[in-house]
Amino acid sequence: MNFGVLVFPGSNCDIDMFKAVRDVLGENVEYVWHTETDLSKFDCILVPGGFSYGDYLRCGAIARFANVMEALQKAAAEGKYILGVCNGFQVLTESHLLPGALLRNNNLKFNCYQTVLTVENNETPFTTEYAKGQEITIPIAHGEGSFYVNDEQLAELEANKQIIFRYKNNPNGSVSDIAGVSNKAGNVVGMMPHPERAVKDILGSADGAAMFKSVLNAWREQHEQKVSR
Amino acid sequence: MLKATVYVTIKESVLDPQGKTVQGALQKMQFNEVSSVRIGKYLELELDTNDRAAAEVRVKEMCEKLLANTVVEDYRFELTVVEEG
Amino acid sequence: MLKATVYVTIKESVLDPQGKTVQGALQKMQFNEVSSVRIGKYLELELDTNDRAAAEVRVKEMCEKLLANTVVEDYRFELTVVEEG
Amino acid sequence: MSKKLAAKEPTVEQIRDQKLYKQMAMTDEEYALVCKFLGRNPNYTEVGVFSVMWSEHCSYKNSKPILKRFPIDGPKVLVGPGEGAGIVDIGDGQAVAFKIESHNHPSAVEPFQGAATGVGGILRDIFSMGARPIAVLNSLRFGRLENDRVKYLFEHVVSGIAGYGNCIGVPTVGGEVMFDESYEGNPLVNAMCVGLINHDEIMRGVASGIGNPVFYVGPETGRDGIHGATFASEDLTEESEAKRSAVQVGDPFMEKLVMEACLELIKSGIVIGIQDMGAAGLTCSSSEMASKAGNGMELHLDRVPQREDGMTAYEMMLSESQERMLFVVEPDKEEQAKAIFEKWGLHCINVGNVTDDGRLKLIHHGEVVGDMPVTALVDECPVYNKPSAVPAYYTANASVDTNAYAEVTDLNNALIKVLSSPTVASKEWIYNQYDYMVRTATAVPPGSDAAVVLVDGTRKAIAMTTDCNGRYVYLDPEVGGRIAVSEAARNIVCSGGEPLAITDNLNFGSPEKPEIFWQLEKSADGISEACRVFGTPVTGGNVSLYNENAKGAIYPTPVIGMVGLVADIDHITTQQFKTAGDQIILLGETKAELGGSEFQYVIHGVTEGRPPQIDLAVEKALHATVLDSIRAGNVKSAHDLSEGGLAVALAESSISGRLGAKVTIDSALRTDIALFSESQSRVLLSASPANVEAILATAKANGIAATVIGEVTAEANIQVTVNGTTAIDTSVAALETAWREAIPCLMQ
Ligand SMILES: Nc1ncnc2c1ncn2[C@@H]1O[C@H](COP(=O)(O)OP(=O)(O)O)[C@@H](O)[C@H]1O
Ligand SMILES: [Mg+2]
Repeated sequence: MNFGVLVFPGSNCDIDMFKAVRDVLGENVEYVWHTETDLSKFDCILVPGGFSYGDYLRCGAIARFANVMEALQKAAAEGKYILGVCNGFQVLTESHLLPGALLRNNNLKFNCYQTVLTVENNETPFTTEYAKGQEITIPIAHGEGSFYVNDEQLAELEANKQIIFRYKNNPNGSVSDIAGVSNKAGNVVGMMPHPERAVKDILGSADGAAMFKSVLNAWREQHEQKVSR
Repeated sequence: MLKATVYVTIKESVLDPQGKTVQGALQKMQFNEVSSVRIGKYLELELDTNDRAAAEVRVKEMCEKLLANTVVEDYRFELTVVEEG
Repeated sequence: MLKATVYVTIKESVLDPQGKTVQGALQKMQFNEVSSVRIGKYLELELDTNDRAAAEVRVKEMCEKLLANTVVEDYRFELTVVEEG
Repeated sequence: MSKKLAAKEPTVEQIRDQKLYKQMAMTDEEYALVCKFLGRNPNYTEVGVFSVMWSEHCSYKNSKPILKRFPIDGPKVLVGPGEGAGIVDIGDGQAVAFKIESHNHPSAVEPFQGAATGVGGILRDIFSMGARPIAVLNSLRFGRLENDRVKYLFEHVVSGIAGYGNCIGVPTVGGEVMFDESYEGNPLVNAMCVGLINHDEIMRGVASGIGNPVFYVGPETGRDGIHGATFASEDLTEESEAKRSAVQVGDPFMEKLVMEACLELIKSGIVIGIQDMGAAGLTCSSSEMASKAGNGMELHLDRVPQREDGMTAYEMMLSESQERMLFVVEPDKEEQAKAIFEKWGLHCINVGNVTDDGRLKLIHHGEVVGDMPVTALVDECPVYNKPSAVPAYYTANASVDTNAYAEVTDLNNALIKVLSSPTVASKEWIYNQYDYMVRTATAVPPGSDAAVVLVDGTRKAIAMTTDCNGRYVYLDPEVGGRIAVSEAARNIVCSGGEPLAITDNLNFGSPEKPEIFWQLEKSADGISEACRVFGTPVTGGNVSLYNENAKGAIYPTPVIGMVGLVADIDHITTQQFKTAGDQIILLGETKAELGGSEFQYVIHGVTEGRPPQIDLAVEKALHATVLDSIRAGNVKSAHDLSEGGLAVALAESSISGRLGAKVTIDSALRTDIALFSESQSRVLLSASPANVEAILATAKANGIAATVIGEVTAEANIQVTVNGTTAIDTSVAALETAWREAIPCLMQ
């Protein structure tokens, strides 16, 4: 399976994503510079955290216009697996690949610590290795992670099972404790907590590894189907 | 040359923790007359053009595309003429 | 009731990395007419008073003490009357 | 000189006749010396250049005699003092580069930007050596946190450090902070950076190769921080509030681009020399690079990217605009260098070239506006041997008997009070604002003793810490200096690391005062002795003098930044109690030593007497005991005893381990002293019963006192019995609340 990690000027969790794929799956993983226009070789595209373009103006607002984003839109439409974490999540909402917006934390501070999440939907390509309702420990590290949608949109997310993770103790004022969401189709997932930082006990938690295993399995199944046809 | 002054504010419906905090701080400093605070962005853009009509269109486009996130923010702008230095 | 509109801007001589970065982005998006961007803050304060003179003094004090960081920022404000309701 | 400049600036004669050089903190003698070196009177630009190069900050003219005392050699030292950072071998062709830097005065004026640019500066020191920054630490000192200005400074310094470190993606993994009125109005903000590098990639700031082009990369030069260097070397006064030009604004996004581009450039192998533009910007980097190569440099200032119109040569040379670098490559490598920077959206500009005449020549508007011998700028600054005198307070303190204080009997309450003192209380409010996990290598995050960062692709890890108790140093600079190094080393070994080397940041008052200079000398002696005994040489550091406020000098605060090598990740140890039933062992002897202790400050409201004494041989034996026991796999948790002594250490290990402790001690000391004394060379271990004998034997072999004082309990209470009577009996929850809430409460 081929993983691509997008790199914008100011991305800084790109190496973390890279190492997570390397150490957890040992599958092929490459960095993809923001000027790239072709993502066809990748089965899964990871949009990492960091401070793309310094997070100036709004987090993810400027990265959204990088050349690679057109290719990402295309990949999303083709049903490729796409995961955006932290700043990557912000990029995906800014580019409307995911619903909602991420606002300043309600305590107005950057918050960095382990949080407990509840798995709300274990049927996305990134969550099949979890049990529904399972509690997992994944760290957050953000200043603008307060997820916002209005009431109608929230109802819609609920109805379509697009809420993937919820915080057990809401750290930032997110609407309805939402920590991660998906698009309608479910192939695009975004979350503020960092699963790529929770892939080994020595890092404080290994609960994030299952997300990478999930997507590998999802790909294998899809692949075998293709082959068997 | 024209100057565009752009105001970006969080929508009324979205709560603004920063405004609340600043109000709280002002209250603590005995500025009790302050009954509400809203905080927004204030951008000054210098434009190398004198064509107002065109600028109107262009700046609106800049706001829609980049300067404001219309999911949660409102914006308005003014254009003023500036003398060349 | 009065409304104070406060504009906080970065001093001319002081670097505005955010403004520079946004200008670069606008250029990349073909808004080449944008020759400079400066980004500041914009605050709306509702004041439970009708005494303009007093308000002038108080708001100035708020700016100096909290709303602006006068080491690197300038500020100015306007007072306008708002109808109760 | 072009009219434009001449119109703006005082003439050579005005400078001479009106002694204008004094406004740039240059003395008559120094001015005379400059004239001698030039063979004529300097113009405005030249006086500016000399004044910053000859400021304490750049020339160490007052501290050189002190720094000479430090041991700087060791088998593992690859690069010692003098370069951007020290570099120490960690095996396998790898090394760590590390250095500490202060930004005290800028932070006092503009805490957010002052602290932010402090972090930016130390990061540049590390990556300009070719090292990849892997961690940042910060050492902070403020006045009492009840004070509103102190709250403002504290809040914004922390968010400034967070704002820069988080954005650039280097984890802030540790540090320390102390609150004491001594630092009111003159906070200390020291930032340390640690980087990883391969031996064959070590870079130096040399401008060699006559005729080679010199490149400038980074943002445009503005009028920021002009005279920042001299400013940092003056007392903090009301006027400095006015010297707002000294405020520089940091752009961590730009620095991230510059860092990645420079590391890529260096990896490409085409760089001859590279140095960051830190204090005294273009002036310092150009003259130092030339001087290290024994060459000269010619700079064409019209080519320097400028943010504002009509900038003078003086302004360009002295500007401290951030995130700028200067480097030298061979002429035919120019295109390759340009291409690398283009990729990162940056442009490098050829601003001059290396010359053979040993002079720094400045050309602006087609005219030579400055022409100075490089050696004069870099090496010939007069060195001052300041008079030193024993302060009266030191003599007076000899007669203070800290055992004469009325005995404190409500020790539950005393423990709560000490735990809620901001200096001892939980620092979560700070480090939860720092991204301490980015780069996914942080094995021991803030909240234990030394932080530990993994070395990717190996089983090695780097332990790092900053330590200094200014109260001890104030009460006895020599002992305090020894203790600072000892505590740092103790924190390293408690985390499973072997101390390698140190960097130091000497934060002191005005050296013009003999008592202050005495503090400098003595503490340097203490640091040197400890470094010799532990085999941890000084590989670099920073000096910040003139730290004074209305009430006088701050406590002498020589902050020690130490790195250690954890040979195998299995050795990584933390302070948390791990399992109920584990035995608690106290290593070291407890004496009646309350001088300079947190207990004395919080409960008795004074800082007086003599600080705890320390025997460096015993301290070293303690390190061996702890490290041997950890490596033998016998230790579950290790925590060094520092502020608050045994009582606080027990509380910290229990709180963080979510367990309790049942302890019984017999002591000849008064109970309150036994529990809160800050006697040195003590460590609290916990171990499974099966391993206790082995640990005691190791201690015996090293001649270290070791006592089993109790056991870790499942039910979260701390119960301490001294000489048969219950001294402390309280729930861990009560202690935890006091400890965790203290700083947040004050900061609301
Ligand atoms: N300013 C700071 N930034 C980051 N971490 C800090 C800071 N101050 C303290 N810490 C962390 O809090 C923990 C306790 O600090 P401290 O009491 O100074 O430890 P010690 O006494 O063992 O040196 C350590 O892990 C330290 O790194
Ligand atoms: Mg410690």
